[in-house]
Amino acid sequence: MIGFIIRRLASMVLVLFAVSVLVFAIFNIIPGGDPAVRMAGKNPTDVQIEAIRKEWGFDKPVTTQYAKMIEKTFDGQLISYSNRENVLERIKEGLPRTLSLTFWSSLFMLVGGIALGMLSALRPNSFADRTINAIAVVGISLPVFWIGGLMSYYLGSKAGIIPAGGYVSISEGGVLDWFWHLLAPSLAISFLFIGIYSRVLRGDLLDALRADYVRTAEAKGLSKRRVVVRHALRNALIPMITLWGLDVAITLGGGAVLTETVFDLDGVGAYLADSTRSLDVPPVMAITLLGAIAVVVMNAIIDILYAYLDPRIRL
Amino acid sequence: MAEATQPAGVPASGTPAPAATANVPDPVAAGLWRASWRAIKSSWAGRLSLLTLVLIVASSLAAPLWANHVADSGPLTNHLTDQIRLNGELTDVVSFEGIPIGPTGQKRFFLGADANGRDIMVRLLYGGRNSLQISLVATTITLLLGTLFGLIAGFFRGWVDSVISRGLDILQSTPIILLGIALGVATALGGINLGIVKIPGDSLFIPALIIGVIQTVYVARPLRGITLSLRERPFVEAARSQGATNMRIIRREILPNLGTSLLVLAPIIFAQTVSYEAALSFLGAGVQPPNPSWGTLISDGLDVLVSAPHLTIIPGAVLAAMVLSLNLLGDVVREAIDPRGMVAAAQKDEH
Amino acid sequence: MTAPTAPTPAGAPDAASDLLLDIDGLGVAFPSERGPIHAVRDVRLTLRRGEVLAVVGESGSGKSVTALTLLGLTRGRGTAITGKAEFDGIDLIGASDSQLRRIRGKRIAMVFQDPMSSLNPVLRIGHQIAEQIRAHEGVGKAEARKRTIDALTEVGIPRAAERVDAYPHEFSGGMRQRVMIAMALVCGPELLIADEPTTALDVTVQAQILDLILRLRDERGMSVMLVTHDLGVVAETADQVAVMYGGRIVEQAPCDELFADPRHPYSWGLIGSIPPLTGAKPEYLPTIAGTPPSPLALPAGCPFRARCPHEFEQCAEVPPLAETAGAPGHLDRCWLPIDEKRIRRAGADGRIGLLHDAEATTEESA
Amino acid sequence: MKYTRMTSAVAALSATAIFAAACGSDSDKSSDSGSGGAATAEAKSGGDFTGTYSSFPDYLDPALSYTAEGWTTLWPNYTGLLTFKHAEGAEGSELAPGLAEALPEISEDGLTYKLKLRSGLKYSDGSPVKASDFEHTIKRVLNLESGGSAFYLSIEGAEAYVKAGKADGDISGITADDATGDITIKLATKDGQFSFYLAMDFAGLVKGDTPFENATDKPAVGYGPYSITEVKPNRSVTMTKNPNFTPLPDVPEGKADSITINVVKNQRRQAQDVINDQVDFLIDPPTPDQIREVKAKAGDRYKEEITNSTYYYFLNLRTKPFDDERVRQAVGYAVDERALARIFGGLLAPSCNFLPPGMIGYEKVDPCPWGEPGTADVEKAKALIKEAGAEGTEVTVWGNDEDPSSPVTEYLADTLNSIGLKAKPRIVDGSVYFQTIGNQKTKAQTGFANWFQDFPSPANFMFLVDGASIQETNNQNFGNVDDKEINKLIADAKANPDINAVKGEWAKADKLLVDKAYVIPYGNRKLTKITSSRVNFDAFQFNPVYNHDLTTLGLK
Repeated sequence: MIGFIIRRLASMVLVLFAVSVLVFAIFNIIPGGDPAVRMAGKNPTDVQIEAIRKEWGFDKPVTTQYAKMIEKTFDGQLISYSNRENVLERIKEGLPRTLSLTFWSSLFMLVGGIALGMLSALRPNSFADRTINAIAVVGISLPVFWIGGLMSYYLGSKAGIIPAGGYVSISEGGVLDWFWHLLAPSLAISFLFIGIYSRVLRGDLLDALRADYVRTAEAKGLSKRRVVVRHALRNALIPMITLWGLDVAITLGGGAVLTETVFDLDGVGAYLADSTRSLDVPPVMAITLLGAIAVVVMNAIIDILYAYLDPRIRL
Repeated sequence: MAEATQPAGVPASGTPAPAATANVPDPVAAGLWRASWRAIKSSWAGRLSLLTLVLIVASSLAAPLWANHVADSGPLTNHLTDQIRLNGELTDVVSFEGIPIGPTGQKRFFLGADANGRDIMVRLLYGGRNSLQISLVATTITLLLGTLFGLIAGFFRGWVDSVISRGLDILQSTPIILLGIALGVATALGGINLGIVKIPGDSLFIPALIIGVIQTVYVARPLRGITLSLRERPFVEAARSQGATNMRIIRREILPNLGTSLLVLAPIIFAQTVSYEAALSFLGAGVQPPNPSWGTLISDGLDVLVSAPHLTIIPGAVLAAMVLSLNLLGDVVREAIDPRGMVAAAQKDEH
Repeated sequence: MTAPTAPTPAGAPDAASDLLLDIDGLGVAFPSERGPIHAVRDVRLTLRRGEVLAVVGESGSGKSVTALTLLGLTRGRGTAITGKAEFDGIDLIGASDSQLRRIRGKRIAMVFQDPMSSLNPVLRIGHQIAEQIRAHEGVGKAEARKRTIDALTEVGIPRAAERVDAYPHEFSGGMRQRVMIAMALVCGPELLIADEPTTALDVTVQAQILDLILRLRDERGMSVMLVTHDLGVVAETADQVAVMYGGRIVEQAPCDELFADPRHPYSWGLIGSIPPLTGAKPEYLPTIAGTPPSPLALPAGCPFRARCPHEFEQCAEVPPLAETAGAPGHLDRCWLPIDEKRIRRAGADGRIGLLHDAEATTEESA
Repeated sequence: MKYTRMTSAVAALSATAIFAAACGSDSDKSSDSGSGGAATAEAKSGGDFTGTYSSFPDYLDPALSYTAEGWTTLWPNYTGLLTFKHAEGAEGSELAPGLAEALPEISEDGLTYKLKLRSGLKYSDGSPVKASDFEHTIKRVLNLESGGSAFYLSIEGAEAYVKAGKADGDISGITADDATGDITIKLATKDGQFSFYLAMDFAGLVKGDTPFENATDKPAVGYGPYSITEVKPNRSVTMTKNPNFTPLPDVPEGKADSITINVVKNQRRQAQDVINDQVDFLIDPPTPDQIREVKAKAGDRYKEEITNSTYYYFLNLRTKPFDDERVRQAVGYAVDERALARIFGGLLAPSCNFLPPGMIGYEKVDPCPWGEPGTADVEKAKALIKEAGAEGTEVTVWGNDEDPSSPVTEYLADTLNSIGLKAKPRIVDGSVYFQTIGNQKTKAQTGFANWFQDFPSPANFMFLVDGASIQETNNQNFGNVDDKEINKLIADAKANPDINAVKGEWAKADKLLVDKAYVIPYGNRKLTKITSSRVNFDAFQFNPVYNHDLTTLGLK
């Protein structure tokens, strides 16, 4: 276990370093992206630009700037170039939204994926299976920003069935309203993943149902339900759960950019997208690192979960 | 992005490996294409999606014909103050409040106009052209680079493999849509300048290159796994014992056997590329205005969803149809030449 | 050269002569794109309490399908099961799924070939056994666990109280099969179906497992249906033997009788291919020429026809499974007259039947 | 204020200065527009109001805020020594004493400004307002390298203070006496516009112990009818009536008890909410495709206001083909303001002047030399291009990705193509656009530009075309307009603190600019006022400098 933790930490450091250098490099090559000039605002004067360069360290060598930025990221002192707000504070602001979105969407993905995958696999090549397969392919093929935009308008603004967008926290509107506002965006994200998961699960479950141990379980006189759930599904779920964990991590780390944008959720993903488009490096750096950490940690959790689900695996 | 970038059934990433090692499809050097073709021809889904693909590609190719001979307007031509005769009445192409005309069903402005009074039908056709061009180039880049890295990592193993695999890990730890946005925004501003090669910022090659490179991981990983087990096969051992060089083994023994995997992956990667391009362009980091692409058309359309919903619905539907057809085609081909899902297994079994 | 000695079953209970399993005219056909596959046709078998019945055949002969069908494990979409299979008077073919479920594991238990893949790799073995107990008997967790440990001890697993919480991969092959047997026997079944229980194991372990099965049979008086391709195993364990080929039973006889006087050319081939236990090893073992027929393309008439060196015109018709006069309980499915068989058999392989041949002939002439 | 962006941030420092123009053509469905300052029927006091912004103010710190949202929000909470009158139209552009007793006394040489702080004033936390707080206020602007620091660098010692980089340093040009309230400001260089700077938001007084850091999360204590009582950064801000506020002659008490502003990015939803009376006011206009609906459903609480802004195409005189006057004229002929107005969804008042109509010094250029607004003469333009031998010249038309810059840029590119040039648009990100085209190395030939006023003086517009303001980098004279005659007119006029005295010079410079086709102005942005039905719509003023005057928001 200790070896596992050390390995994971080492890989996290490596990933964080690489990702941060990548981000830093990309944004440093951009022409016309002089942050000092941007911060100087609408009427820049040389005196002021110079003062900004000095105070913010833009006159230092790139390596120093990089080191400084990483240091600030980790001690929470990172400041946005476009409006000088504390990046970490702003991320903390957006995180509940992104977390909520992640929560519901990952729930939908999981439940939807398992339900459809099981329905499909239990009656292979039946009408239900074919229908589900068709739905899955369609789900995988629908652009989320498109379906999201249409949902937001037609179900939201026009029909008034769901809120057209925005976020209501539990403390503001209670659990119901909170959920209600997240329903459409969570579903919009889930379509794709339900499509993917149901197909992955279908394949694995079919394999599992053909496995010898399932035959054993049947021969033992267990109920059909127990055979499917306890024996087949338990094994077949492992690959799907792995995928799911990683996707959750990515959504958490700002991956739901399109959905957050279309549904006006203004979480971490939308913040990242805005910052990236306006070339505001500090938030991009912080959120990318956050995302990378989420992925690495989630990967570790998946591995642990994996070892739990499949005792043959050693950490 | 987590969203819209996963190929059908392709796992998000380096999953902790199920214990099994990657299986390898049987080396069937010839006949892959024929088998695929037969499968496509004989299945309902295959025929339908092929027809859709052909229709979309053909209409995109025919864009200049429609522009010059039917709509009488280029994809970038503004008609802000023009009027056309609709049901015998002169009608503004763009109203005073800036609301563009809806579908006319006539030659001109068949699908209506956008906010600049440009003919949407023409832009849709040209947009398809741009999207397809980019996706085609990007897919080619992805397959080439993916094969290269997968092959090298899987064949040479050791530190080469470690370096490449860690690199792929890192690529997968970042939501790739964000990487795409960052690169897209950065390069759109200044273009790419590599000394000898200069690509202007509005070139279609830039998004193609970005998408192509970023998606490499989805090909490199499975091919690495397959190469890893191919190199242990008897025929490779045999070649080695006869003193064949690494290059020769790769060229003669390994590469031909990657054919199945590539053919299975290609449509899925293509589908993914089309979605990815659309997403990037939607966020303004792909095709640069005023050039149309399906993504920018949807983005423009959403601004006027209330008054002109077709501007969102139509490009999105074409995009979805394209991706759907590619995914279905991918399914059909996979079932035909990789019925035991070995390529998919290799995608899952990583590390 | 001597044929393997066929020991008489130690202490087979004489009293238990009542019929436990009665199969008649059993047919199983699976659907496929190219029409139904008749995996099993017209199988007739009986098994008495306390008896060991061996079903022998190559893979694809229908022996496993027959066994699985008894437990309803071949039921599925499109599978056509015909004929009769009665277990202690219960119609196994017509039984509902839930009726069958109550029999499975409780009254008829099954042990499979590969103990690695047949145990669920992600569940503790104790759990896998206990859940069977709990599925059939309304006992609590603690009670189920206690009985699980007892069952494991009984099959000879050392430190069962600890090992009960281990996972399958933590056992050796032989131990895993013991676990399987413990699982099969934990509810005290009247019939144990063992499908190639020793095939995946090495020779010494094989013997231990067979001994274990026989010992338990003796202690509990249960019946065993042993499905195998290994005549060596049969010879050591079975009371009755049925030889299957191409989905049909081609010969059926008490164990001694079969080895002493095999009637069907296929049986000759099978017996001939057993390596001799004593004497010089031959340079090569005789094998049956050709390959088993695909169930999709069975020849018309006698299924063994295509590989049989003794084929003649009448083989175009399926021979009946008939008893030869004077040998009650010994049936076979071959058109050749009995005398002709004996002559040809000696010509085919001098080893077969030599030991008892004279006796048999004497008896007959007597 | 500057190239603000319409969708997100904008907005609008506008001037409805001239109501006649304001309620022109299409916007007059609204009831009798509040003419001049004398608003009809005062709003009732009381009530808690909510409003919606598309984006959160850049800063809730007067030293830093440089967007319309910020100024609109901060004005009721921070008052400077000087201020602008709480009124609409021309009157709203007039300077008035705020915390100072009177307008400044300016010395003969124009370098010394003397003011006296009113006595007995208390900040919102009850502590006394001190004269030295003024120096602290200016120091914060400079030390935080605010976008507004350019305005105060002319104060003696200001540059040295910035360069030293020490917050507690001294600005030698400012002396304040807390006992008497006397404040003296010495300038290093003469600047006729300095009084305006004192009325700008940046100089809104904050308490002397306000730290030298962005105070958005914890707004500084100031003096005004309201004080900010709750901030959820990027989400909402609430201001409530300031109990320690004493009305000043030109700073009346606010009407509402409290005003809460929420950020809703979806503009379509914003308009829906206000139509349905769920929200009391908006500052951003509805989306073009909603305007028809808004007019139909809430015509009596919707009004379009022309802002003091100008939208134009710059033509770089240092690059081909725009060094040729005929080519520039051709562009003037070819550009159709009617087409552009449609791109703006109707929220553009076409004009060919560079100065906005609400500005002192505006005189309509009549007739427009290159065709009246709403006409285009492509044939003539083609002929001119031919004559200049510029056919087929490659032109890159620059624009940014903010609406409406992008379509406006694409329109120009298409137009240039239609008259014989070979143009293609180049759209770059809004955040780096102006520094990109403001770099001489870019050699931006032509493109999109706009300007929203910082303070109501033509000087704030004409520096964009002043030869003296050309720079290598961060150039704001994108077209490098450098005309001796215009330069002189600007130099003379801006040195004079009395705008009214130099009206003629400004008008002349404006006309020259247009006649020589140095820039192609095409109109002024219109903004909108929309309220819920319980708001006294006419009493809710639209100030030319600060836009929606939240102190006038009240019940019917």
